[in-house]
Amino acid sequence: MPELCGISLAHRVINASGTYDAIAARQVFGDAVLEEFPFAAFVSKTITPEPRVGNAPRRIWETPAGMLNSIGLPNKGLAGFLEQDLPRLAELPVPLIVSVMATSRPEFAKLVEAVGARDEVAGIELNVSCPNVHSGLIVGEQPAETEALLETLRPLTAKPLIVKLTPNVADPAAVAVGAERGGADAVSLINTLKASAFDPATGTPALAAGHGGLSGPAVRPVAVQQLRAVTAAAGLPAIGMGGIASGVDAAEFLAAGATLVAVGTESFRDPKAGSRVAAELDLARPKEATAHSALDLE
Amino acid sequence: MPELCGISLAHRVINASGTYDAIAARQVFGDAVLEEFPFAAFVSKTITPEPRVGNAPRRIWETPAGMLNSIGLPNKGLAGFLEQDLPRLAELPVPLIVSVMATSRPEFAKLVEAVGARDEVAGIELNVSCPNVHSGLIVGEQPAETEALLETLRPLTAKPLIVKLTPNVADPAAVAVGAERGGADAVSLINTLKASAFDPATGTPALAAGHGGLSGPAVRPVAVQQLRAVTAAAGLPAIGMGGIASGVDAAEFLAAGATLVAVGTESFRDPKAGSRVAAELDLARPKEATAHSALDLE
Amino acid sequence: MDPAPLPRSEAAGPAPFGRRPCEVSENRASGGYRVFSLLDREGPEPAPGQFYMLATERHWSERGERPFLPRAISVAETGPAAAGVRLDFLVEGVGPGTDRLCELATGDRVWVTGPLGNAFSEPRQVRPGAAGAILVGGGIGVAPLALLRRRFGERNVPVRVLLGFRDQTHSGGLDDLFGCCEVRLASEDGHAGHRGYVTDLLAAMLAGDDAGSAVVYSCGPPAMLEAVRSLCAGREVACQLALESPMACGFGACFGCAVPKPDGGYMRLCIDGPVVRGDQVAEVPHA
Amino acid sequence: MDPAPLPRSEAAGPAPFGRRPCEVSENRASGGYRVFSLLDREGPEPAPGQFYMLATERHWSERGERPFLPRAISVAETGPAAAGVRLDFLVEGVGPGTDRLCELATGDRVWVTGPLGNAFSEPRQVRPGAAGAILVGGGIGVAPLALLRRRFGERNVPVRVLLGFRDQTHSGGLDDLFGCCEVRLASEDGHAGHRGYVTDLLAAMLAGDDAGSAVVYSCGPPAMLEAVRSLCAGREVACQLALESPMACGFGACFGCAVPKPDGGYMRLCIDGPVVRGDQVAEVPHA
Ligand SMILES: Cc1cc2nc3c(=O)[nH]c(=O)nc-3n(C[C@H](O)[C@H](O)[C@H](O)COP(=O)(O)OP(=O)(O)OC[C@H]3O[C@@H](n4cnc5c(N)ncnc54)[C@H](O)[C@@H]3O)c2cc1C
Ligand SMILES: Cc1cc2nc3c(=O)[nH]c(=O)nc-3n(C[C@H](O)[C@H](O)[C@H](O)COP(=O)(O)OP(=O)(O)OC[C@H]3O[C@@H](n4cnc5c(N)ncnc54)[C@H](O)[C@@H]3O)c2cc1C
Ligand SMILES: Cc1cc2nc3c(=O)[nH]c(=O)nc-3n(C[C@H](O)[C@H](O)[C@H](O)COP(=O)(O)O)c2cc1C
Ligand SMILES: Cc1cc2nc3c(=O)[nH]c(=O)nc-3n(C[C@H](O)[C@H](O)[C@H](O)COP(=O)(O)O)c2cc1C
Ligand code: FES
Ligand code: FES
Repeated sequence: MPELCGISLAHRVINASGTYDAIAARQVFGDAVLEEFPFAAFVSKTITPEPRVGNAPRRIWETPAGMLNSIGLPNKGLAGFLEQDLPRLAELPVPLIVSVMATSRPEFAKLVEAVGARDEVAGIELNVSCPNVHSGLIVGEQPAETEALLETLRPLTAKPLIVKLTPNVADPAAVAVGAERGGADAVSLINTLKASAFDPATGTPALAAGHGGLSGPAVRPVAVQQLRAVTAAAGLPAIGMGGIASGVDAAEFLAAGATLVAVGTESFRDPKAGSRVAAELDLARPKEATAHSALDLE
Repeated sequence: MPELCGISLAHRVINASGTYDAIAARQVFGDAVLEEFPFAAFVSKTITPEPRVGNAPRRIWETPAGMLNSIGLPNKGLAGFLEQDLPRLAELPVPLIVSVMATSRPEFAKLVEAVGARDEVAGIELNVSCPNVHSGLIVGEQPAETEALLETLRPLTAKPLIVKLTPNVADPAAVAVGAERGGADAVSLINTLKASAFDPATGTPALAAGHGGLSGPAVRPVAVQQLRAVTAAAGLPAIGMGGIASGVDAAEFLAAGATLVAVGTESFRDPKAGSRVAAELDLARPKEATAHSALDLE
Repeated sequence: MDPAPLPRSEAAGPAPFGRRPCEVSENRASGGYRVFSLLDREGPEPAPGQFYMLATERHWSERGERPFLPRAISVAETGPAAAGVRLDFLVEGVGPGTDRLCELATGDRVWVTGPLGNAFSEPRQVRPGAAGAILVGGGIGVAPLALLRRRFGERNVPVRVLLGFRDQTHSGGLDDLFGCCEVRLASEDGHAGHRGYVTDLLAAMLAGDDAGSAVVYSCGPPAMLEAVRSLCAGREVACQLALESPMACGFGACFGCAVPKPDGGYMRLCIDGPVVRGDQVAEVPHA
Repeated sequence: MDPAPLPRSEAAGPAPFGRRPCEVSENRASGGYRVFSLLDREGPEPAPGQFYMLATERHWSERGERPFLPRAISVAETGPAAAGVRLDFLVEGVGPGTDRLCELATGDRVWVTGPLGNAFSEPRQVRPGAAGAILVGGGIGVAPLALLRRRFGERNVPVRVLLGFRDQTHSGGLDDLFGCCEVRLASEDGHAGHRGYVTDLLAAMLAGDDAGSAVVYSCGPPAMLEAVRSLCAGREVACQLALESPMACGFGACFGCAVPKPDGGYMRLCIDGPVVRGDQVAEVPHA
């Protein structure tokens, strides 16, 4: 049975933060969502200390084998999340990981303390990499800043801390090493690539925010490379994501060193993509085994 | 009539370095290549001081809406290029830009002096961004290093110096500003994104070199965003590239601030993609105009 | 506080979880649009106003680029079929996704998620003692009104239908979906009915007799919906509008379909809509 | 110094510059493979060994992902057609690109670039006084040998043909492309001819009579080609091998098709091949 930092999981496929609203899904698809929950753990959409309405539309734009988004982290804020969403998310049949982001160390600390105090929460993901919020926070771009943030947060909770890395740097492995030194339990990558498009009908930026983040199969080769570099440099378990749409894709991330994989954009095309990828991965197991032993010998 | 740093051009579409071998194309397609040359200027494959055989195969791998390459800059070296290739490239009906790369400032200087001395050459592109060569040279990642390199090279030639930026940094605009300060005449972007893939049949890296560079439509939104950032920060003309496959795509790059665009990977799918894109762009002209005036007003 | 969204139709119940392949049983031209039918073996009967996310099982990504995401399409008609439910869709080819749907052949399979979103409510649910319904459709927006009209007819709700089209190539659904009922037409080029906007017809109607106590149901291009909304607001006539916005998922997962609310925030149109009351939105979005 | 590559066939001349759409006139099963025909209105007649870069005009990118690049396919037969040249291709569906080509329907259009690459030469060009040709094909690699055999026949070059297949599903082209000539078969499962490898047949043949002064022409899977190469090298028999390597462009632009040369460097197989002399390569690449 796979596990991540002591959290045991039914399979290796979880969701990417911000790409699945389990509460909305239940409203639309009913309790089948609980009975056939597609993911081995559920990662919440990123929450911030205060509520946010998110960016003005237009927020999404289709691109070759992918999409841009500039959602801008709409969320109910810490208090609203704990009060309204957490009880409903606790009904999910899988461990819950809460994604948090803030623009200063004290604010981050507040989030980690409050979320970490709740029994319903199995782990915390630190989003230091959202390209759609002008946070002024460059912690995710700098190894030393990342290390310092983790040093602040580490004593505040016994729960696993997962650092979501930004792909928009020259050397993500150095940031992962910083996270490890600071006491992180795992890393997750990649967040979206900074990107934009122009609407051919108007010749102006397609997204109201001007730019956004690129996700989907288009970014998969970038994700695989960053994952290889990160797992080669840091000893932490890694959650690999970026364009995973099938079991074959997931096996590629496991071969590149991931402990778990996450499905994001593909869930938009297939609401049960998580279970499908897990089942396909199961079929691909023999190859996965080969891949792992090949890596071990390197 | 469009122009770049005083080089006047029949249209706005040139080739991306390393994606068109005009000499080989003539061997295959005959003199029709001269009569219907697809590009308004020709950029050579990158040359280095000494000959290189390039990386071991496998060198290419198809990905969603794109491809990976780890070609590794095979070339005849400076002497071989000047002797064997330059006379043939001089027969092309368009201005010639020679792409050069080296692993030290003196070697770069040698290339720029030798190439700059040749009348057949209209401009020089400095490739400080190839992801497939272990050059030890991080000049393209650091604004100050880029500036220093340009300060060395600027006095050596009166010809336009174009700096090919790497996209694998957090802030390409800062590097462009460094290039401008050092005396560059233009920048070109993007080079390929660092990326890799695993062969599902073996579970091992698909490219013999382990990783390579991602190009094609998949990277287009990343290229457009970097181009916007670079042209907003630096006053230099920019040659935009990365996944351009049609006139609509090219118009997007012009709207994002490019002076010229370059076609790379699409030429593999369509050997006359350059002319097609130029013709399609011509039809898209009215929109292009709108885009420009919209930008002017911002 | 948010105005409460319209409820998901009770008739529809939850959508089957996940996407399912459905076979195309027919695809025919209808004016400048296409009407195609899918055989849905699993799904519940949809309610008027609801939509599905559709993508062809094969060749969805023509030319190596787009479409990549599924497309939101309203159900235009439905009925029992040999082994399930027949779903009719009215589509206009305006880009790679709708073009691909327009060229579906019988036997092709389409990935279907839905029925999604909420539905129009009956006039008396909107306003006790409402005199009846006025349906105002423009262009491809006539689609969800076809099923709505039939349901109202079955429940003896008095219905008047006003439809507008730009010109002959931008029209469709008339014979197929509205063939059996009385419809007042407007067209910008005058090829059918009143030369001008369908909102001219609505304005005239609202000025008359008991129309002020009817409920207006509308779907169409943003400019038309905005005109309907302000006409109704000016005359204090209740209205329900079926809106569009860019949708990646259709089930509340992506937050891409944000539509500004009057109080500042945004609603997710896929779960809080696509049908909204006129006073629920700050403005009709430009898709 | 490089051993000089074989010249592009004089007959073929330069390929038309650019890609052109060609219509599919037929597509039929041939054993476990498919044979499809294109009508090329512009192209010159190709020479045996040459190939084309092919991509369907529509739906090349199935499932939003691959194929993205065109695929290299050898011409298997050719002949005059009503308005141009008929090109026949033998394909095995081994992935998204060849699968898509296998399912071509009559009337579909295919983007064609070519003819590309060099061609096999006649025995006497290879070796003065050569006794004739031995053609050794394996699996899908029989394709270019079909046209080669016919050309040799027309020029009265004595030809012996040895073909090998893994099993019935991995075989094809026999009736369609080699129907009219004498062929010795091998199959690994024994379903036709000698049970075993086609190289067993070659070894036996090279051991006999005048075969040592023939020239061997071969195309097939890497392991087979490597066996042919070493058999010929051991007996000092000249051989020409049609190789494969990953190709993005087919016209020397991408440098992706590198094949190691004995002296250390690489050749670009698309312009320096695909046909090479046995002594031109360090080893037969694994595509
Ligand atoms: C709830 C709902 C119900 C709907 N019902 C129907 C219906 O019944 N029938 C029907 O025909 N339509 C319906 N639509 C509209 C339909 O979903 C859109 O027309 C469709 O998504 C367009 O996709 P496309 O690929 O055909 O065109 P696109 O090219 O995606 O979009 C058309 C226009 O949008 C712009 N655009 C958007 N994204 C891009 C992009 N990434 N790149 C370039 N341009 C872009 C362009 O200006 C383009 O002209 C409905 C929409 C919603 C939300
Ligand atoms: C000169 C030449 C002539 C040829 N002639 C013929 C011919 O006449 N008939 C014929 O049938 N074939 C021919 N081929 C081979 C044909 O070009 C390949 O089989 C074809 O390119 C495979 O493409 P695909 O998409 O079908 O399969 P792919 O999936 O691209 O390739 C098949 C195998 O390659 C690996 N692979 C390669 N790239 C990838 C990738 N990006 N992702 C995953 N796996 C990958 C996998 O292991 C896979 O099983 C020729 C090749 C050359 C170079
Ligand atoms: C619409 C959308 C919203 C997202 N929101 C978040 C978020 O709130 N927090 C976060 O850490 N990542 C967010 N992401 C990034 C994803 O978690 C993931 O890192 C990225 O999309 C790459 O995976 P994919 O290609 O499988 O989608 C979002 C991505 C998308 C497409
Ligand atoms: C096969 C291949 C070889 C390349 N070789 C070079 C090179 O020699 N020098 C260089 O500066 N860029 C090289 N590039 C990068 C391209 O010039 C271009 O920056 C990149 O491919 C993005 O454009 P595209 O998406 O249109 O291909 C190469 C790209 C490819 C695909
Ligand atoms: S379409 Fe994804 S949340 Fe509404
Ligand atoms: S296939 Fe591109 S150089 Fe040979």
